[in-house]
Amino acid sequence: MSGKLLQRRAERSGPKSYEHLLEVKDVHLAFKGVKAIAGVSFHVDDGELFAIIGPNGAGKTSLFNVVNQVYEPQQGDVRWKGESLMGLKPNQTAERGIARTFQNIALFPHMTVIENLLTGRHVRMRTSWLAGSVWLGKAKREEIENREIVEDIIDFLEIEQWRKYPVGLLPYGIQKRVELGRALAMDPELLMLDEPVAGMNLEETEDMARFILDVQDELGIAVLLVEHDMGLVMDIADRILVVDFGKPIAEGTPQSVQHNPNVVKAYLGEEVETV
Amino acid sequence: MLAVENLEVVYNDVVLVLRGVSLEVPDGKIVALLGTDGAGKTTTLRAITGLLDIHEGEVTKGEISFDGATITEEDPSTRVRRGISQVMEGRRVFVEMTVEENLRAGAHTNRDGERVKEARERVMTLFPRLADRRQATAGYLSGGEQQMLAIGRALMQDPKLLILDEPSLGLAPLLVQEVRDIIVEINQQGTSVLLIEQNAKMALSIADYGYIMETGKVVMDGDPAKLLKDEDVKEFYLGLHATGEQKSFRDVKHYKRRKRWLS
Amino acid sequence: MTSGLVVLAQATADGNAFAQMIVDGISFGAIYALLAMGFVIIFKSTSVINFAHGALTGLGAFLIAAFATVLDFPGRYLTFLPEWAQWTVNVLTALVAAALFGILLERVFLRPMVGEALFAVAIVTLGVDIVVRTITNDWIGTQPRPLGAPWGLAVVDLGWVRIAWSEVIQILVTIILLGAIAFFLRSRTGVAMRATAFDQETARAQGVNVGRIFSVAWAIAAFLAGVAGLFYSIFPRRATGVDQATAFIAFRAFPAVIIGGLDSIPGAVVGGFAVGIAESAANTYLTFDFLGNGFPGIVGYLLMMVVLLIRPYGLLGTPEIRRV
Amino acid sequence: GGGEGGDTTTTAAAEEEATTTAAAEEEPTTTAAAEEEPAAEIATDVGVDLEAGTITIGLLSDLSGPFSPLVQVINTGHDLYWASVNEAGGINGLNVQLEVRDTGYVVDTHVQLYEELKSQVVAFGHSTGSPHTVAINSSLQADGILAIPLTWYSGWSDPAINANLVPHGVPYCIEAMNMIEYLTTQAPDATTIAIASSPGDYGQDSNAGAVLVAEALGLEVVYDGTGTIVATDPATLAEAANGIAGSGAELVWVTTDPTSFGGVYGQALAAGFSGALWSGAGPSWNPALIGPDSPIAEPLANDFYISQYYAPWAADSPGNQMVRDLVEAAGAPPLDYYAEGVIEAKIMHEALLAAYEAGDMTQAGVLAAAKSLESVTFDGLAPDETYVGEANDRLQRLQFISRPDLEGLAGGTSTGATLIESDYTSPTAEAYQFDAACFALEAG
Amino acid sequence: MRGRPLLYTSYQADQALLNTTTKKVMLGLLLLVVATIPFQVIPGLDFLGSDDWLRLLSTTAIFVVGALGLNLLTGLAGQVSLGHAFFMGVGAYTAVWLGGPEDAPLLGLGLPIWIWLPAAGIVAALIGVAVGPTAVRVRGLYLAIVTLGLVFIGDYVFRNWDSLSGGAQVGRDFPPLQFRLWKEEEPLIDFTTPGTWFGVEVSGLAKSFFLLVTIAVVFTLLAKNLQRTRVGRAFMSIRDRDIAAEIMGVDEFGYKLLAFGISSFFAGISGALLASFVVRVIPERWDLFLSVQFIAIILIGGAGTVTGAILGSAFVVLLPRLVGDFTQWLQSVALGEGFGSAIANVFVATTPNDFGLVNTFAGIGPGLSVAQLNLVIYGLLIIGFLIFEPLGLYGIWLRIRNYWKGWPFTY
Ligand SMILES: Nc1ncnc2c1ncn2[C@@H]1O[C@H](COP(=O)(O)OP(=O)(O)OP(=O)(O)O)[C@@H](O)[C@H]1O
Ligand SMILES: Nc1ncnc2c1ncn2[C@@H]1O[C@H](COP(=O)(O)OP(=O)(O)OP(=O)(O)O)[C@@H](O)[C@H]1O
Ligand SMILES: [Mg+2]
Ligand SMILES: [Mg+2]
Repeated sequence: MSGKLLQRRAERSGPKSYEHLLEVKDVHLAFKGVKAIAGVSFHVDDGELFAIIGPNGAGKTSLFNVVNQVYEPQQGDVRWKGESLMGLKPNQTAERGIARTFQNIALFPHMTVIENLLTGRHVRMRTSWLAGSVWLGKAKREEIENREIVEDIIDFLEIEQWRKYPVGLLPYGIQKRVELGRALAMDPELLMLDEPVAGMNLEETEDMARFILDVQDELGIAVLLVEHDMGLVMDIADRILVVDFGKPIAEGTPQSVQHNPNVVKAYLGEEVETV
Repeated sequence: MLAVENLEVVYNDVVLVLRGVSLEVPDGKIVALLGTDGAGKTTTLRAITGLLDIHEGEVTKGEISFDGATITEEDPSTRVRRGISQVMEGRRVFVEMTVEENLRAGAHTNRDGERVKEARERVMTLFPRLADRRQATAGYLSGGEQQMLAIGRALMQDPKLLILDEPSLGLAPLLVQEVRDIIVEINQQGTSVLLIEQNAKMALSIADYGYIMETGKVVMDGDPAKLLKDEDVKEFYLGLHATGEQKSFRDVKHYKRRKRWLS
Repeated sequence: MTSGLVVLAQATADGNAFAQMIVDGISFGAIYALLAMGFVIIFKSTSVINFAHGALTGLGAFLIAAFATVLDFPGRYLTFLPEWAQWTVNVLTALVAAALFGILLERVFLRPMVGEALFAVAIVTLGVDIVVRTITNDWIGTQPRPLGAPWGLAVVDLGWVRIAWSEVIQILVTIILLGAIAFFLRSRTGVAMRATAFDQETARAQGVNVGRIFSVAWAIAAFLAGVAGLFYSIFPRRATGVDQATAFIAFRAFPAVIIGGLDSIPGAVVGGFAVGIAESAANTYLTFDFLGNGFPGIVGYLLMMVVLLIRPYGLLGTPEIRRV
Repeated sequence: GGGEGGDTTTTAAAEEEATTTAAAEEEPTTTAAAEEEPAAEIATDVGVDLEAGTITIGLLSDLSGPFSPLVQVINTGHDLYWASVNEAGGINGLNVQLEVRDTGYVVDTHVQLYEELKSQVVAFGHSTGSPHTVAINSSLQADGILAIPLTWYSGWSDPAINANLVPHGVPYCIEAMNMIEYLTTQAPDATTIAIASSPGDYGQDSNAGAVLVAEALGLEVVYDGTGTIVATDPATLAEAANGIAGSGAELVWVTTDPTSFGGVYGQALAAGFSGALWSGAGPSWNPALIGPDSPIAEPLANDFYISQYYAPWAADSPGNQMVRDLVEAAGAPPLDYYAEGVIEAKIMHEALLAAYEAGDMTQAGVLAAAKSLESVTFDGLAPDETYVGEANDRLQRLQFISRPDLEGLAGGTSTGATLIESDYTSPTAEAYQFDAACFALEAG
Repeated sequence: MRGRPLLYTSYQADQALLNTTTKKVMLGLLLLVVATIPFQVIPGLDFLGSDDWLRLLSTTAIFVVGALGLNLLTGLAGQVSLGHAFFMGVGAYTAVWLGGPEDAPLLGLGLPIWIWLPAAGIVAALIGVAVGPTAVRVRGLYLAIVTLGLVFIGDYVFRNWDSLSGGAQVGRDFPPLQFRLWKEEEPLIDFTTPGTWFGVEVSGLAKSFFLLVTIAVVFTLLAKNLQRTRVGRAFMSIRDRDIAAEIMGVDEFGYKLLAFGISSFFAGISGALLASFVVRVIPERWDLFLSVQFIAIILIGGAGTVTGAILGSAFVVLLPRLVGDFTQWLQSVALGEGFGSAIANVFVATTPNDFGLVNTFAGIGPGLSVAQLNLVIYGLLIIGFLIFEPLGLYGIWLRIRNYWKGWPFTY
């Protein structure tokens, strides 16, 4: 992985003035009577790979949406480096350094791969509409600088050949990868991945696992992962939170969670006997 | 019951995606169709159900027959009426309709009020979570709940042949097991099943027969026992070391990929 | 005592004006409601805004004029029926013809657009509007064509309020059609229609014959447009009948559609009556000079803006699903 | 020689002569015919081809816009008239051809099409609409081309505006004076009047006349809906009808299009308004209003007085006979508006003849010829007109007035109008002195 | 290097506007052709220099400005607006208020073009931003109809505000395309009257043509730059998936407002130019049909592309003329003699009772009149385009280009 993105890691590794990178405190969220989240708390530290698992409809995606401030919880607080995110708009959470991928791919289908990634750079760019429309020196310089960063990401994800294709035309697996790239382009400190390997075959899952581990190890970006592929989660997560019906039922290392009877009952089921 | 013979499909008049696929779903059996990403599994499904045209695709060769009748050129609604029902890839619930209305839409070809009622009861017992959320707008359901709805909707037709395209996508492990049990149960009630899956472990554990597709061709077929013994299947679909134990994803960073399918 | 009487007299006088205003508004509103229902039917089954609805209105009215007064078909062979019944049969025949025309338009111009971007389809309907309106205008010719409604100038005068018979019938017909369509939409076909609008491919996967759904939608819409055209073109609205400007009425129904919610049949009716009454009220009470000419004409649009500020999907419309 | 144009014109104002001559000299002439031909004497530039034997005239007509129902018929009048002229040998052997363009009643399109035709035609035999004609007026003057406008706007009397135009017929505001004063002779006790109209020079000019005559006769204007009626907007018809019905007026003057008129009348009737005398500017009337299936036929036949600038279809005059012959020969349906087309064509015909006579069939020559026509007769189809002299003298004030004719229309013997007064002028209209337009189109 | 036209050595080269030699050459040639049009020197294209074609091309240039604006809003940001005509009207009336004659009874301040033209854009943009918050709340087709409401409300205001618009169906004259420093009598440059430029005789129409084309080129550059930079991508991301865009850091509300503002600016300029070029305009000019024409331009040209906006404008402005020419020709063939006439006669009725699809009479009798046929063909072409080439003219252009790229190996 090359230059520009690594630089940022160095910048990030200075002394810290906060306790946790992200802290979710006793969040409650309900929609017209449906309790999606009922008192969840957890925290993610710098460079950590934290996973949230739980049955369908347990409120995992909703938690992501709360962190992004797409949903406004009725109760509770979300703190980013010690500062509350409550009341911000989603785009402001992005500016703070929270990036995300989506359960159902949410790329910009009519834009090319490069354009999608450059849109990820949006928060890190300054060009105003006036400067942009006349393509003045600074605007032009900024465009080209950011294009270089985007090319780095393209290299990293090995999607060179798709660069100029509208992403809507790409195969599912590649789209998932581009989505990861777009999130990386935001130069985040926390990367939230919502089921990054759903619908992927083993080979693609392996690729994706490698990318996630690289992101964590080499770029030092903290990862918040939601995934139903237990093989993957148990192998790569540092800590795991299990939720059911919006409530936390277990938290701890993969081993401890895996053998928790509540988790087995609500989520894992008795091991699938491999023939 | 269903026989696909030597099927060729072309998208946009240029992209040849299926190159002579043949497969068969015998009456009352579960058949698994496995394959890598982009192998053409969904395309095969579309050819069987007649939904290629929306994707600018076309069957250029081959024949599909169902219950002895050739259906290659038939309108999709006629095929549904014949008893072919499908769970489409990627959930595809009607997001602005309620769970209940989605199920009613699924029962479109089922004009027998009593049977519709029975079918609904069955779906509700299979997926209690849906029963709770009957009046909820489908678009607001969680990913997994939508997947349940998609399966439930397909069951509303009371089909003779049920085709499922990645039904386990996005489902929690426990639910994957449940869906597996449901498929077995439906099958025991007399419905033939064609199961398209990425989750080979799950699919092969219940199938009577399996096909493996790569880049538009069937590269291997046989009963599960035979497939499970194959080295390539073990490595690429089950993620097992040659020794038989599960690989760790932590290792992939240093893991070198082997050339596949020498055949 | 006397002053009390004067006040009372004034109140009744004003009360009469108010009642008349409401009656006029409902009568106008019924036309908007009929048009709005047509829009909604097409929108509900194809997600398309049909800009050709005006043309269908003009065409429907023309067909009625042709069947009911020029050809007198099939009434002329039904001499055993009283005259009003003959006329009614003629009109129904014309409406069926209009519905067939709707199906034809859908098959020829819209079917090929299945699966294309909705706005592209909307523009296709604009093209259809130009074509159909021009041809209809050619058929209508340079003179207005009367529709020969049997109620003539008959007016129900209750003393405190007056209403033409044709308006009474129009309101009844609107209510009956509302009921019929609301019932229809609950049916199997109704559910299939909505499914088709949201996702044609998936609807087909459920065995829905999408083409048939489109045909039915366009047939119903053309039928409703014809009914609206009928009541718009007879006494007292435009007593002389259908002419080349008749088609423009459809633009007056847009606010009604939006106020009610693009996908709601009851909404269309509520919106239609709301716009009708608002216009009528503006006609009666907002007669200030500074408002200039034609203010009642935009009251519907102003009302629409206000409603949208409060409810961006209209009073009864379904909000778009926004979720990631 | 191209400069002769002015010399042979019979009478023309001195300055006009000067300008035309100058204009004609500027125009390059392309006469290349052989010396021995008599036609060699004739100067031509655009739109007259002596070798091919054709004269081309442009019509800028609204054939798809709001006035198309009217203008389509007028255009057919042109068609039929010129076909018969050509049959009879044309203009001294030259065939007249029409280049028709549809303006759709859009000013830009009008201007655009003017540009397209100006290099093909010798003159414009028709130009629909006032703002539209104003928009091409400066170009007409710059290019030295004649146009016959289809508008009866009183402002055309202004010589500064009409230098290149031949306005004809009774201006809207004079018409209103004529008709309203006539109505008061039918209802001598009337003291109140309600007026309503479409916007634009048409409705505004007409209502300006109505207000003037009401003042002169001591009538009270109890409702003024000037500019209210917009054909495509049903709410405006209700607005006008409510206003009229609510005012309880004894006389009603409505200037709009026929269907809108039917709507206003019908809604007023439904509101219980009856007993008043109604009339409206010429284009408000259409026989379909009293057609066999029109529910308002009976009451309207009682209440309405028809105003026309020309004699109705069935009138007994050689001019009307000619129109009837032309239309019947072509198998077209009987309608009144052909007359307007024939009248416009006839003016052009006279102008072309005069230009030929003068040996100058350039665009400027035809303009000069038209502007020097002292007397054009329409054989009873319309009153004779002159296009020279002071505005107040040459302005047309003679009106045709008819009553609805239910039997005639049903029996096919008339277009629903029985002429009761021809060449009528009311005292107020007679006395009215033009200083400017009744209604100013724009002073800016 | 030379043999590989698609190889770029720097991102700068890749991102340049004219990133291939072909593009550069083509554009140079095109500009050259445009510059010589009024002088009628290129054989075969000389007809373009006639007054009526110059008018058509100038009108096209004006439409291009407006279409680029709508393309930003609808094509890029995905907000379908039927209110473009309204903003054009606002621009036009701003222009006439500022630039109209001072001493006339109608409103006018007599200011020069360098004030009224930018002001036309700015005022339209301000109004665009002012109605934006309502518009931004609603989505999809609801928005289309809200903006349609703007057209009707605008129409009402324009019609009734006599002192500004001149009144319904009456209208007023607009300030001409003349450049003054301030209010002096003699304009410094008059784009409406003939004169000599650099020793060459230039007609008034040619001058306005040059002015309008230059303005169109400038706005094309602005639009193109906007589209390929940060703001353009933000617009597209909102169009493609609004919530995701927000989570990526794009302020949806702000950028939608911005899109409305910029688009209205373009519309205002276009409206002012159109009114000024036509000279006299009635308030009914800014009607729904105009808005619809612009939507048609965007879709027929190819939504979201600058090239599409230009091609679409040309199509919509020139089509009526071409169709008109076609029907004229058909008519003349039918009236003539010989084999062609026999065929044409099937379609054309020459007397009121003759059979024919078209009727050379103005609409009396069976068959369509020529004007009506024009309209029908116009409508059918719009439909046909969208059915057979959903990507619009831009799609056709792409196809042609790709064909030549592969030439001579086309398959
Ligand atoms: N906008 C919304 N409106 C109404 N209900 C909602 C909304 N968003 C989520 N819900 C409900 O909240 C619950 C939690 O949903 P969520 O998407 O967070 O589940 P999840 O844990 O991500 O499940 P899965 O693993 O299936 O994706 C579900 O029952 C869902 O239907
Ligand atoms: N509409 C289309 N137009 C062109 N090519 C298509 C289209 N749909 C699919 N393809 C191509 O056809 C091939 C097979 O696709 P298909 O969706 O059938 O694969 P699949 O086996 O179902 O893959 P997955 O596991 O990702 O679902 C892919 O290469 C894909 O890119
Ligand atoms: Mg989820
Ligand atoms: Mg698939």
